[in-house]
Amino acid sequence: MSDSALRKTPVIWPLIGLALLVVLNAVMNPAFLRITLLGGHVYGVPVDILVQGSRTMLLALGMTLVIATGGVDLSVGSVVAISGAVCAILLQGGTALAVTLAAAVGAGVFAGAINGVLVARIGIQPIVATLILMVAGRGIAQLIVGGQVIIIASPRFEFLATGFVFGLPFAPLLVGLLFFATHLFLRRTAAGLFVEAVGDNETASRFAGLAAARVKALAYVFCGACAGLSGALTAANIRAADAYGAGANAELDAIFAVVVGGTALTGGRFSILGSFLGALLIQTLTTTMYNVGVPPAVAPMPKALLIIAVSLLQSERFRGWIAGVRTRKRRAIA
Amino acid sequence: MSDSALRKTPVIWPLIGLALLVVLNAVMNPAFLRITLLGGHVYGVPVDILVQGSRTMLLALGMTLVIATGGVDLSVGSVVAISGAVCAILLQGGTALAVTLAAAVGAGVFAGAINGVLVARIGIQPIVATLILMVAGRGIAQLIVGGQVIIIASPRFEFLATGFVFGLPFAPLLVGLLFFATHLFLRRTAAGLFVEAVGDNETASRFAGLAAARVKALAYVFCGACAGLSGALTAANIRAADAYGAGANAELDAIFAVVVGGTALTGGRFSILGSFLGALLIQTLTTTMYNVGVPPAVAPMPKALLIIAVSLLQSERFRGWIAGVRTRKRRAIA
Amino acid sequence: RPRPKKPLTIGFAQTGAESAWRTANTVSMKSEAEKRGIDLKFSDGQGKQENQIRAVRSFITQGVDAIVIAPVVETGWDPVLREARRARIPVILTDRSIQTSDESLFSCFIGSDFYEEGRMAADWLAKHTGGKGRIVELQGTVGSAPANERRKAFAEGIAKYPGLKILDAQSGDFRRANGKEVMESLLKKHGRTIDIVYAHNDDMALGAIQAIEEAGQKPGKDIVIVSIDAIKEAIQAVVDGKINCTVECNPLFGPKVYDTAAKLLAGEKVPKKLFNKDELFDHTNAATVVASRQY
Amino acid sequence: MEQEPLLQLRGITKRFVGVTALQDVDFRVRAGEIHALLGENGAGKSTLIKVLTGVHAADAGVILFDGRDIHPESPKAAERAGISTVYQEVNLIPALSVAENIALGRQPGRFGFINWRAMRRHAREALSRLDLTCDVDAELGSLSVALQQMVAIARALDLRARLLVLDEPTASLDEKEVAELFKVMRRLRGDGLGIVFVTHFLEQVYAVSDRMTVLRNGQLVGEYATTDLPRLALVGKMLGREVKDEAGRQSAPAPVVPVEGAAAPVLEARRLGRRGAIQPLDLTLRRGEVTGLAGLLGSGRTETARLLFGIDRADAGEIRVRATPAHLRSPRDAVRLGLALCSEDRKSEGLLPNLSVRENLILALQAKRGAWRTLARSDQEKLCAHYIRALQIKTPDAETPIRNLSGGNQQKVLLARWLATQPEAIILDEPTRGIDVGAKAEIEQLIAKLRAEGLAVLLISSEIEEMVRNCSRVLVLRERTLAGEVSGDALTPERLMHVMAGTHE
Ligand SMILES: Nc1ncnc2c1ncn2[C@@H]1O[C@H](COP(=O)(O)OP(=O)(O)OP(=O)(O)O)[C@@H](O)[C@H]1O
Ligand SMILES: Nc1ncnc2c1ncn2[C@@H]1O[C@H](COP(=O)(O)OP(=O)(O)OP(=O)(O)O)[C@@H](O)[C@H]1O
Ligand SMILES: [Mg+2]
Ligand SMILES: [Mg+2]
Repeated sequence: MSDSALRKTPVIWPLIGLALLVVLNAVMNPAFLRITLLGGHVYGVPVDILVQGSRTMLLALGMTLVIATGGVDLSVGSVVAISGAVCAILLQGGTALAVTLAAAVGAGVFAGAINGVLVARIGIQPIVATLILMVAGRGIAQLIVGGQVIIIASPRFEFLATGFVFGLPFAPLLVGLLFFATHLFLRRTAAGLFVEAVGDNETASRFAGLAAARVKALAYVFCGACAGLSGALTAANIRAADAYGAGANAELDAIFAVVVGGTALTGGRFSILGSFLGALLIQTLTTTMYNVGVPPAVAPMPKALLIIAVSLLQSERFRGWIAGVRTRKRRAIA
Repeated sequence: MSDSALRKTPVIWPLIGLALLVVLNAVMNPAFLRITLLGGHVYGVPVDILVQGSRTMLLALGMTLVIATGGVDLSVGSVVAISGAVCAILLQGGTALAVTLAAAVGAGVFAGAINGVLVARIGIQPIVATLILMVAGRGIAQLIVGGQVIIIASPRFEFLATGFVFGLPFAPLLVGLLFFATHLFLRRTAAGLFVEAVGDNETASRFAGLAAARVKALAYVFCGACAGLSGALTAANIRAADAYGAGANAELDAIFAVVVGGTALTGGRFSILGSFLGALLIQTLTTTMYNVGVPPAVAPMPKALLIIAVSLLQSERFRGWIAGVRTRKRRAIA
Repeated sequence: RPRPKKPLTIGFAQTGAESAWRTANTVSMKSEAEKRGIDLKFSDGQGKQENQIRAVRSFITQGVDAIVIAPVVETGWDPVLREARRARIPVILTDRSIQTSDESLFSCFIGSDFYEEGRMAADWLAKHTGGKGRIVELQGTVGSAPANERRKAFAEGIAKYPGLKILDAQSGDFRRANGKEVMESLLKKHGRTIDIVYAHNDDMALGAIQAIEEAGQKPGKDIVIVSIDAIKEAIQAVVDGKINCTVECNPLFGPKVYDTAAKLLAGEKVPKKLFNKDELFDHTNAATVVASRQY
Repeated sequence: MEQEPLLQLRGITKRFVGVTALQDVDFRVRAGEIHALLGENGAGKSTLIKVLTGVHAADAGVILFDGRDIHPESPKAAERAGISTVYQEVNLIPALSVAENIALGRQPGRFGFINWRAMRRHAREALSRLDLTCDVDAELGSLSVALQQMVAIARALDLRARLLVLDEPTASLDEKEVAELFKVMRRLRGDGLGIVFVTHFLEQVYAVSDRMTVLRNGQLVGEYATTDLPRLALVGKMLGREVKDEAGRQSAPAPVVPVEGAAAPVLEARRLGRRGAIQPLDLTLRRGEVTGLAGLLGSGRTETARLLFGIDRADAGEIRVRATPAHLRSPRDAVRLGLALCSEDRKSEGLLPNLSVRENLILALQAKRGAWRTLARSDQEKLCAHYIRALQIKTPDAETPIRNLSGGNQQKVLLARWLATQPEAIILDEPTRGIDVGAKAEIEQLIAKLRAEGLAVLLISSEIEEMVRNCSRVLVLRERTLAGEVSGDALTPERLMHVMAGTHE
């Protein structure tokens, strides 16, 4: 990432939000931060947050690129369901783990390719184009599993979501690695620039010699791949493919994470690190609500409030306005 | 509406879709088009479509303006629930019908004002700003009714949704009238122009002396008002306020209707008539699935396919591509 | 017994296909119809009442012998039910009842008694824990009828036992993943003080079991687990000793519905409210049913 | 005859992050005068205008209009006060029709009723005042940049304003349109309007203005009567140094002489055409030659450029690059073959507004190399430093978002974008649009240098003098058809005008 202050700014707000939440939790329940060793691996609320959050992080990773190109992918939740269904059916049939995982990611890539073609080649508006798979995808997943919740009995598969290496949880490690690799790829090569360019002004990028349509399509494919892997993690986590419930509303969380992380829905500049923090923030909030004991009926409120707060802080106009009020006050006093 | 051909084009595709569906239905079930008189009022499938569709049409009406300004309002479904809850509580308390309706619309206006301020004044991205009320609004509705489904026992209120005047169904008449009035207002005054200008290029509109923020905010307020009235209709239709289920997924249908009606999600040019037809098309499709007996597992597919088909036909690139293929073929033959 | 000359035609307006329970319910209705030679007109409402109303209207026009509805929502049925009455077609409601000012609009309701299920769970607990223990409750989707009833019944059921205390309650949305996630947090929050988990459905309970195991505790032993639905997987868990008790919420409505329809058409009187029989499975009886369980 | 000024700005200061765009600037305009506002790119002209019309709030200073302290909070407020503005970039609504754009914001009342027919008539009248006939129902975005500019001017003239502000209205206009505009400006001056006029064309300044104010680096240099300040002195004031010739050049431009190996064609078009856009035409760009493409507004110059660069698909003829047939399906293909096109529509086809100067500058080169062969960051910075120096791009640093640069400096970055790809043939569509005199001379010198190094250049410019100065050969388009070629001694402004207008026979 560039060292310019501009790029770093968006990361500040989710970081502050995260810090506030951690303090709140630690005050409400001092055990919150306690990490112990249990059966040779780390154990504690922060570990849970990372493990549970890893699936949303993965979705946010793909979504970041799609949003950076000026689009949005509403179908990720359905792709999670499809990919989970594929995993379950294949594992049930005794397919090797590697093949299964490849198939899961492959299903995501396929879905992403459909979205990419619809958006980038045919020019359908992203919300509409991806809504189609969002709506139809869950039906497809249900067809794959025949309307059943299919139980997965493969410890090695389960390891993906709940395993530990060197005492550390595997899923967050994997996801963290993917974030890092993506970040390196995007910023060390020109790919990140291309994505931002296409998102900022597609026509101008095309005129400058970029294959803008290809860049956009690839963003959807990447997003699909992430969703596919996230689907495998989801299935591994509950040891079952739940075509009806898996990934429900996941697209909202992913979009929230990206937006809270400072990437604008209008496209252009993006922040991979921001999306990571955004997803972490959202998961921490969810866990906080359990920890603090917010009654289930009002549970959606804090999330809404958090998102509005971060969005407000990120809005230049709002900051300017606040600054203006302060100056005016100071002036009035003087 | 101006007479320019450009404006009329988008209406063609939903019209064609509608015609195809009607033909399909009539072939599958000749009784489809039969309208009889029953107890002094019209009765038949087309009547049902209009009555059932009226609530989505109303949402699509408000949504059209919001989308035309380049935004989107995801909170309409929750506003429907809130407004229904308000109606039920007030009617239960013996409030007069007129006051109740005013309160329902007022609740919508209030919700719209919140969205409007967040989007237009503070500059939060529409998807995020309205998502907040979408998530929190249903909770509010549940607080209003205390988590219960409240039965409404007011025949006059019920009349809104299920009554007939001169043998014709009241709800579609009312909604039709509102569409017509809105259309007249927008096209006979400069309001429509303002909306399109702001949606197409906000900065330029501001530079051209428009109060761009106000135009945007008012679009959300209008959308909220429509959602409020739609909520009253919904409650009247089922004679109860169902905070949990009322208006669920209604925002999707409204957005679909607007997009299918030819208004781009990027803002700018809009078509009120198109949205009307879009909503009608979606309702007809739903009814068709019953009539034709589509198996449950593939039920979401036809809608998705329809939307993609209309979107494809509206995409210039796709039409150009088709035309290109045809020309090439012709050349190959020659 | 006297067989009707023409096979019966019955219209069934199903809610949708949102869960395994619903799928089992649909399958039961369909296969039982096939078995009995009934011509079943099936319609999937996709979670929308207007779709169901439309389906019912089309059943009326097609002149079916009886109509079965699994209503999506409780209200708003009066107009279409009046039309059915005008056409003299008996209507059976299943799964969920409706709210109406005129109870004569439908012939009878056959359902699962969510309240009874919650009460059975509470009773079992009271009996098997000696009326003592700290409970965490995994609630269903906020605002939904089963969640409301099962919460109320359970609370009322344990009220008589001051030793049974609800420590914490969170919604797991009826989903396995959420059940697991909530349980993980609650385990950390309450440490080893949790004695009992009461889950509004098996999916959440199964998720919670995973969380408990990952926390190094033994579900069914260290923590008593009670849940509702009795899907096959949960009964297996009872056999394995990981769930202590699961109260059935039987989706196999087919036989009862068609029996009732036949009675109605034969002019017999049937009670207004019928409950599909729900059993309770714990270590005493789970092993005997698990093999034959279809869903 | 000293009268109370219509507009008076006193002590205006405007700071942006890292830049002081205006520092304690005074500015006065009297009723009934045309006042030229002059200065180099980035001097602060547009910023001053935006402060005056309520787009930006000044950090300090007062704005007196008609003796009253107005404090315009928005363009709307300024317009209400009687100030009508054409901003530097085409700033209207592309999706609306011409008539709607002209009517926008000036309907009776706020939500008063519209008479669509009257609106169209009105638009036609407004356009005819500029001697312009165009379909008022056409979507504005479908018009060429120049036409859009004319519509914007027509709209501004249409308001019942007391002060008219025109920020580089003539940047993409032809002589004919400029003449029409001046006619109208003079008439309005006669009606007692005050007019602020920003331009980089000095002859226009002397042709039409009464007084002028010169800014340099955000500071006021002075206010002069046009007749008091000769051109050479004016240029000196703008640049802040003594200059020897009018364009601010330190030396004369390199003479146009063919270089060694000039014969080799780089880009050839044979019977290249596209239905509805351009009639089939032949065109050859050779190494070491600057070819001009001239024509009146809407004659199809830009369309030709788009065909040559693969933006639009040709439906007739072929393109050869270095004697090999090339199938250009997109600009990407063209870029990879060593072509470059600097578009006339800076805003929608050039800028990536939120990306930095550096990213904007290296984009085409990086696209040419592909995502994998990434330019090292240090090379990128070197490249930027080089072009910022070579083209005198005024920017705080290479990491500034390009939207914060002044119009002329943005144009220079885009030019640098294409030069950085080291193309073999470059199409420059109005490359000096909005560029100040000094920089224009630099760019002309650069073109000469590139030509000398063997580059093939196709220059499109509405400034005939510029064409004659730089080209050895000019192709003329008329009504989307190649109408002739002028070269050698015949290449004079007069001759060129005749061919363009079709009156040369
Ligand atoms: N929004 C902004 N943010 C930061 N800097 C800005 C902004 N707008 C203008 N500037 C800076 O202010 C200075 C003056 O710019 P301005 O646009 O007024 O120049 P100008 O005289 O109109 O130049 P040109 O002839 O190129 O149009 C420039 O250095 C520019 O980079
Ligand atoms: N995308 C488009 N859709 C419709 N008409 C267009 C489009 N682009 C250009 N035109 C029209 O085609 C004609 C030729 O335009 P072009 O831009 O090639 O002219 P030009 O010679 O470059 O003139 P200018 O000086 O205006 O740039 C103009 O009348 C223009 O309005
Ligand atoms: Mg300027
Ligand atoms: Mg041009």
